[in-house]
Amino acid sequence: METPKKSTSKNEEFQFVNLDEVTAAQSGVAPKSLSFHEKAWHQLKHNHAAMVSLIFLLFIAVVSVASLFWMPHDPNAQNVSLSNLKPFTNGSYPLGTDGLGRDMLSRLLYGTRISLMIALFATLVDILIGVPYGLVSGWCGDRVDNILQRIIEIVSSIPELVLIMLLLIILKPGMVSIILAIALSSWVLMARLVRASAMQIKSADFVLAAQAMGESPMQIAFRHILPNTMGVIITRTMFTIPAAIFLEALLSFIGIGVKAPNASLGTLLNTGEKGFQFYQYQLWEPVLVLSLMMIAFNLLGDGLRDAFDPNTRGEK
Amino acid sequence: MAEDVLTIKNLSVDFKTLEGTVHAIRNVTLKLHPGEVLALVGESGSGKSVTTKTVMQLLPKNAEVVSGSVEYEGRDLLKLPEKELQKLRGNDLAEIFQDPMTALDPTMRVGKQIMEHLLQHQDINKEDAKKKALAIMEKVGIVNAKERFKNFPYQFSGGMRQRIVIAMALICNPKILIADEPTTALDVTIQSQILKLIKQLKDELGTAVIFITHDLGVVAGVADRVAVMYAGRILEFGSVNDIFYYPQHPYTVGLLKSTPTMEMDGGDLESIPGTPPNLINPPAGDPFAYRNRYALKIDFKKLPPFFKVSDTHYAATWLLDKQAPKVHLTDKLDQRRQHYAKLVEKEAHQDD
Amino acid sequence: MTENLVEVHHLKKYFHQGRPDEVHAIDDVSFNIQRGEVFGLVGESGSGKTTTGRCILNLYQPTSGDIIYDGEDVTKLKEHQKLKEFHQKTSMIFQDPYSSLDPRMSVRDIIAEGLKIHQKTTNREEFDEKVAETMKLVGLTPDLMNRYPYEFSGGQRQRIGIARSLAVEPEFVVADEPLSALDVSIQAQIVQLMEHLKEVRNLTYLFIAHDISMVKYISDRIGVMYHGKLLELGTADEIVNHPLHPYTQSLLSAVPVPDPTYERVRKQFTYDEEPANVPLREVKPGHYVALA
Amino acid sequence: MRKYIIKRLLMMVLTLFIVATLTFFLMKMIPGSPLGNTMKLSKAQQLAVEKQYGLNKPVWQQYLSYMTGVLHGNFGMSYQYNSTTVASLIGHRVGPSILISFQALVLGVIVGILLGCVGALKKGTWADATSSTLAVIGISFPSFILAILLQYYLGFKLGWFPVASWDGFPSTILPTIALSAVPMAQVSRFVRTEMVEVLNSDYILLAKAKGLSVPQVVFHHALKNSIIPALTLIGPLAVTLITGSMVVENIFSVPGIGELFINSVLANDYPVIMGLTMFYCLLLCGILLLTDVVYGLVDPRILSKEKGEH
Amino acid sequence: ACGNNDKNKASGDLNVTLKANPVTLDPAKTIETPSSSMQTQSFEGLLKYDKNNKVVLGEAASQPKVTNDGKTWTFTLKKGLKWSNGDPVTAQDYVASMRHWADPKTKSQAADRVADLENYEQVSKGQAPTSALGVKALGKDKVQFTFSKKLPTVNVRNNFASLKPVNHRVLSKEGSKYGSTSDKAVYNGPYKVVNWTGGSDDNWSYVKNNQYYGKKNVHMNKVNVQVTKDNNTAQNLFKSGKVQETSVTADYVKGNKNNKELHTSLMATQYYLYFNGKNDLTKNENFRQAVNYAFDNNQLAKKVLQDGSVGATGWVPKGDMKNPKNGQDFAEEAGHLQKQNKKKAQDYWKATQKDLGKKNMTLNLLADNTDDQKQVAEYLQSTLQKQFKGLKVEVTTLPHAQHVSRDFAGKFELNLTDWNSDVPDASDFLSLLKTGNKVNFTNNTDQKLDDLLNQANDGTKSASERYKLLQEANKQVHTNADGVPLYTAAQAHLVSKHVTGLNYGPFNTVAQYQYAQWKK
Ligand SMILES: Nc1ncnc2c1ncn2[C@@H]1O[C@H](COP(=O)(O)OP(=O)(O)OP(=O)(O)O)[C@@H](O)[C@H]1O
Ligand SMILES: Nc1ncnc2c1ncn2[C@@H]1O[C@H](COP(=O)(O)OP(=O)(O)OP(=O)(O)O)[C@@H](O)[C@H]1O
Ligand SMILES: [Mg+2]
Ligand SMILES: [Mg+2]
Repeated sequence: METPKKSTSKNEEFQFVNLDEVTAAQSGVAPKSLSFHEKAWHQLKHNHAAMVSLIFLLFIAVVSVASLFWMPHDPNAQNVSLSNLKPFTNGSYPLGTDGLGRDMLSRLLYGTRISLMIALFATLVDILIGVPYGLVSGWCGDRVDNILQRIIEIVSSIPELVLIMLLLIILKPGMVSIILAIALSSWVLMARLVRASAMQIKSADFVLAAQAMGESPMQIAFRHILPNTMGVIITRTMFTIPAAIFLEALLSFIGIGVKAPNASLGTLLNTGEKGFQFYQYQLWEPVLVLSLMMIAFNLLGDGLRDAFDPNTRGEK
Repeated sequence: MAEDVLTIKNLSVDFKTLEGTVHAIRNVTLKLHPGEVLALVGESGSGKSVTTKTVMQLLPKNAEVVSGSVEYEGRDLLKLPEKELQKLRGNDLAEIFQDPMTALDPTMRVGKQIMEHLLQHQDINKEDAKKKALAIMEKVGIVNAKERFKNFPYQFSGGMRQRIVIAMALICNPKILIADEPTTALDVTIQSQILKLIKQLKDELGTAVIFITHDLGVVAGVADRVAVMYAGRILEFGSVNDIFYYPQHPYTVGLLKSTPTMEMDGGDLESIPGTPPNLINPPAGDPFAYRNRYALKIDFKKLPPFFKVSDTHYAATWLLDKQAPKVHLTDKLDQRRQHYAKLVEKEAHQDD
Repeated sequence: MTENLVEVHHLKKYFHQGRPDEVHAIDDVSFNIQRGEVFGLVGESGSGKTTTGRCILNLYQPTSGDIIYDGEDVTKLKEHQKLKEFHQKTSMIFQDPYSSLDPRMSVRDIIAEGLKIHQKTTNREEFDEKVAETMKLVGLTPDLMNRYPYEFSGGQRQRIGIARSLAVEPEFVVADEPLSALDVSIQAQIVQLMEHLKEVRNLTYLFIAHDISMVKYISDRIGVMYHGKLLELGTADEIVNHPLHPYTQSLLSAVPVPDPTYERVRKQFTYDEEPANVPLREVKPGHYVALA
Repeated sequence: MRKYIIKRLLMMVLTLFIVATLTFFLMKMIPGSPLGNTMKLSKAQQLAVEKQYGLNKPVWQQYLSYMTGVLHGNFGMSYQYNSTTVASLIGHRVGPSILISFQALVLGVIVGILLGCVGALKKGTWADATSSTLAVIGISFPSFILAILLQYYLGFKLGWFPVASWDGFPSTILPTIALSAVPMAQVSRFVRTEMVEVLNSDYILLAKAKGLSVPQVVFHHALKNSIIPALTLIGPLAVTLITGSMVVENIFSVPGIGELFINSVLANDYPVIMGLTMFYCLLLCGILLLTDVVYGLVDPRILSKEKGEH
Repeated sequence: ACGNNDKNKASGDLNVTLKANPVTLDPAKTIETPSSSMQTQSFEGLLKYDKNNKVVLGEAASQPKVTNDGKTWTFTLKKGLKWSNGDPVTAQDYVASMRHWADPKTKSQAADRVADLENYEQVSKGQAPTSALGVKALGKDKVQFTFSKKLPTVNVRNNFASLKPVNHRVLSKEGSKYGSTSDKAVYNGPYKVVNWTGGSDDNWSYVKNNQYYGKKNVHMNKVNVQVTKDNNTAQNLFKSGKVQETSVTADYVKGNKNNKELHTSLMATQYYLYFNGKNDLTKNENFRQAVNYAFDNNQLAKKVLQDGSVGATGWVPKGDMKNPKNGQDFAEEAGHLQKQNKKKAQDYWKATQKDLGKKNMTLNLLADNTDDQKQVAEYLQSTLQKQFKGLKVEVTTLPHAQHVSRDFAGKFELNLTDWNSDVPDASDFLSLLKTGNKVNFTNNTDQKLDDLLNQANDGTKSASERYKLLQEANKQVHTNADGVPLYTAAQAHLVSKHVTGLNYGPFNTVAQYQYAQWKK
């Protein structure tokens, strides 16, 4: 057992202290507190996969914006005598040309931009229609839920193709029809997912606590239920993006997607598929761009989800 | 005395958080004798649960054992491979978790959750497992056990859930039972049943128990020895009588004083002012110094060592140093002791 | 002084009504809580204490019965504004410190939530100040303000819950086992705080607990529940010193005592009968018991 | 519970009626004749045929006679495949579609769950990223591209599976894989998301404390608690698989309904579209009802929420 | 059956694919290729196509007797003809078939095939009994057809090659179900159809018909058909030796220029660009001329389509009609009427701009939404925009049915569309622009063209007179420039190098397996 060593100061050390004097200096330095966003960002920074994805997506975004101002060729300029050039065979067409002799690189750039815009829009629709719809349905429950769910059943039962055919006669090809088609169909799953999640969350005591504090149902929905469904929302968004891109491909295929001769990733995939056995690069190029983008979106999504989940923060 | 069943030596555990490293427990040394109940009491947030989770090797991912060892049957649990640990957990080492509300799988019938435990560790068929499970449910005081067997956790009140959790821990007759506030959610009658159950387990099977609680009444009833924790450290340990009748550390005294009793009248209750230190930057000296009315200067600078009070009783406070001024901390407690002594006598008379 | 703030008349709450797993959580319970008093509710776990508290605060729709708060029937409050006013005057401390805190909100937001709803203040500094103040009241250092519930121990969480319900300055608080996860020194602190607030703000409490020594210490009157029924009701002293119902007696005899020697000899009664189905009857002024 | 189901079934009839009505009128708004040879037929010939089909009557009369037919269980005759009833047309083709969709769903769900579990257990590591990537590759290009790649490489180049045919189990393998990509990806993502949360809960800790091994903890406890969002998806996914497998069916020569559907839409074959729509709607409502019931089985708390507590 | 080791298959069953599901075995109801492919194998008419797609005698024992006015045709049947169930083939079967065809209850959409028979009009409206139709059985083996007007001989002969009989007993027994499955019909052609259960069936076979009079010349005993809708799949099946005959699309042709197994053949299908006569811009004569001179059809066919199609030199496609005197091709004799001339195009464009007083204009181009049509449309769009500064072309692509409905409604400006002819007669193509023709979507009237065509088809002209008039009409079409002929479409098939005898003609575009043979 130890005994104090400095015998000189002994007596003084063993004197009572007036507590009021020391409490001011209590527990030394207060550790710094980080805000929610700082923490989330910190967490994200340590997720390598997510960071690589983020950088890649930023790169794609920058390139897309840059392509507004400069592209190697006019993506629609045809040069039928140089059609179906393989990649890396002609210096001025690094990624080759398509069946009408258009520059694949420029078309990819253009198509990526268009598809990203579509994806962005679809996400907006999901968030502006699907999320509130699901929230209301799951949170209000009972009769409201019943009615809203029946509406969803009806909406999702009417075949997408019939609706698209209708759009076809009402609308001209272009963004408007794509947007409408997406608005008509894409939010339904999001709504159901959010509803299910909301139903689960509302049984937690903190919802009751909020009620006890006199929060209105609306406030509870947006302050408590919504943030706790974030994981589901982020995850679903990762699917909305490719779904929208493919829906556009279908629309283009039927004739109301992007205006000919403009490209989107969807139309590039469509044409690529047709000649797949002979001009494989025409399929692989858009597939590669899309896959990389999707993978990046998903890894980033995972990272975000984890970063915004307070229960798991601090780990790693 | 026989060899200790569990020896925790110099255990320190940190949590990595974004704000810094939380030094949740520091240099904790504890021994668990066979067949004893060791009560762990102390400030909430003082690291009691962390200590037990370290023993079970169920720390969250951001935890890091900085130093120390946990020896069980000659093996260091901290170094055991996961497979071996799985064999020990639930069978040799059982834990009753602190929060009964969330400790049960909401989607599984409680009966099945209890049975699962048995089936995992014992070579037993389902029928027998069910019988055993029902028996233990009745034992922990669940009426209508047969019907309740099929219920889901959400259909139980907090107290009932807690009993289920306890049933699960007891069902395999563990060698060491860690009970983290097992009766917090229970009413006193059930609580006393549970305590009896634990005592019975200890007496019949020689199970050693680490019992965490805030209720000093419970401690008095169930414990053989007591360790007092504060801010990640053990401040004092000794037999129940040592702690209740001769507390040495001002914190222990404070705890005892703030325990209400039925005999008290309004205004009698004392409390310890202030808040415990932040464990990211724990103070260098006695962590309790800032709230200690009898704090010495040295308390702020130097960690007090354990001073021996008796063979069984040690306390880490500079007040026990020979040079320290003598203080008497326990006036009120003495009164209380005398009061109960009378009652004890009365009981004894009645028994005659 | 004898004005009733809360009157509970023949309250019943059945869960899963009409289904095979119907539960009679509360079965015909009546009592009053006077303004400015602390009404303790003790009883077996699962006896319906929490459910009673939640019914009073209009969090559960009772199966039948009336609950009159300050002259108004709570069960009939439908209008949002009225409800909001009601909830502003009342608040609840939840039994379960884990699931009653939104995991995605920082402690600051949790405590400030009520303030925001009732627009006690609008500016952020004031909020923070108020939050910090409340945190100190319950023994939490304000520098924990930006942390999230999962980063706290059970006792700390419970204190956050208490801080949340006190921050809104209610006039009636249902405290559902507010102390169960706290260590004694903090229990004492909190109880003193509650008493202090009662004095200063003329607060009324429904104090639910199973630790009778603490209930006795803080309460003016105590009700004893068992299997969804109120078995005995009286002043704290009466209940503790002259319990009439065998269940109450057994409850009292089971209270552990912080003295190892006495603990070893303490006698206990057990009670495991189904109580007779009789209404409360006044045996002494203010002391009611359900005994035939 | 039974009352609830009966109520839902009644609602289903109503939904079916509304969907049928809406679809009928929407389809009538699409221009173009259901006759396939309008270029070559003279006006008189065309009118004669239309009269025979009752297409010259006002739309509401067509609607009424169609609906009366449906009430009598008669879904009419196809225009494209004249002299074939809609019922037999669908009846013939629904089997293969259901078979491959079901297989795809089972495969997708199982693999998805496994990938999701790996992701959640190894959160933030490269194992997680790899499982994400694997799951996502499946949805990075439309199923038709996956299908032709599978066919080209596994069927044609390597000769492991039939290129395209419809006899026996081997011929269902490639379409099954192609179709399983979407459910696999979705299920794996949602399982991961949810499981990350579940793995942090106390009952998982307790399960570990019981001495359960990691797989036991995951499959007995964590999974059931993480599956709710995935369940929500599985219903609608199953339905879209059955009817939306058109392109994949085409590529692998599966005699299913997906392809029938698109042809009918393109050819304005109203009775077939109507028949398929109602079949689809029935399937969807049925599966949604089923998922709602399964919700209750998986998570008993949800069913108990229906009344009283709020 | 797995693996591709049967790549070198040179015996046994023949395996083939079909692009879509056939709909019926009832010829009267047949309007699409898959059904007619099935019927080509299993039925035979009075005349038929031989191996080289020439019209020759089928069930007719000898060439028909035609009356002087050309309206009445009398055929005598071969002796001993039998249906696959053993019933004799009689004149009554032909009569029954024609009546069934014209009967409004049949709801035939292929009624144009019998529309020239006497009294068809009344019969089809239900105003006269089917017995009033201009077809009669003169005894058991003689059948007489009476047309309402004189028709060019080639047209009639061609038509007879596709008019099939029905077994009148089976027809009356099955009623409207006749031909809905392979069991609900009997066959008089080289093959019987077996195991075809109707429109939803993807696999069936043709089995040699032992009652067929010419069974000795049928080499393949069995032909198995698999419906294969996807082009890539069809190619993979063929390349792995699973099938010996399949049709493929443009991409395959592009990618396999030197493949010996690839057979391309022109069809009697010509693609045009129509101008809408009701639109300010497209009714402008200068603009039409400008567009007429803008395209290099050869480049379009050889560089863009690359599928064996041939750039159109004039309104009437190559291989359609022959000069009755010397057998010369109509299109070749007409010369290169459709030629690119950028300079002229430029001048006309400037004139257009002046006419309309505008520099900038937009134009909508309507097309089918198939892959090749889209590609053509984009090529046209790009060409027009490149050549005509200030012109903006928008492309609208629609599914075929919707496209057609817009055609009829006149809702288009520029229209990319095609015409496919059943008869080797230039008049069929030239009449596209005749006033009052239902498919003259331009809505323009050209009196001179109408007169020339009326003269040619009034039934009094000799074959060579008529030929001359049609050549003149052809020139008139070009001076008027109401439409721009673009290309003659080709079809492509892959046929195993072990199989011979399969040829595809412009009017008979499906394979005739009765001529197929394994190469020895
Ligand atoms: N996952 C974690 N991350 C960061 N800090 C943690 C974590 N878990 C616990 N802590 C900290 O470790 C300290 C000890 O916690 P522990 O749960 O052991 O307290 P306790 O003594 O059991 O308290 P109580 O009686 O309230 O349960 C506390 O200060 C707590 O804030
Ligand atoms: N949401 C619910 N659904 C079904 N039964 C419930 C529900 N909530 C409570 N119960 C049941 O109602 C009865 C009373 O529960 P309550 O929570 O009010 O008890 P309590 O007195 O608060 O118990 P404790 O002291 O354990 O918290 C119990 O039997 C419980 O199982
Ligand atoms: Mg703890
Ligand atoms: Mg309770």
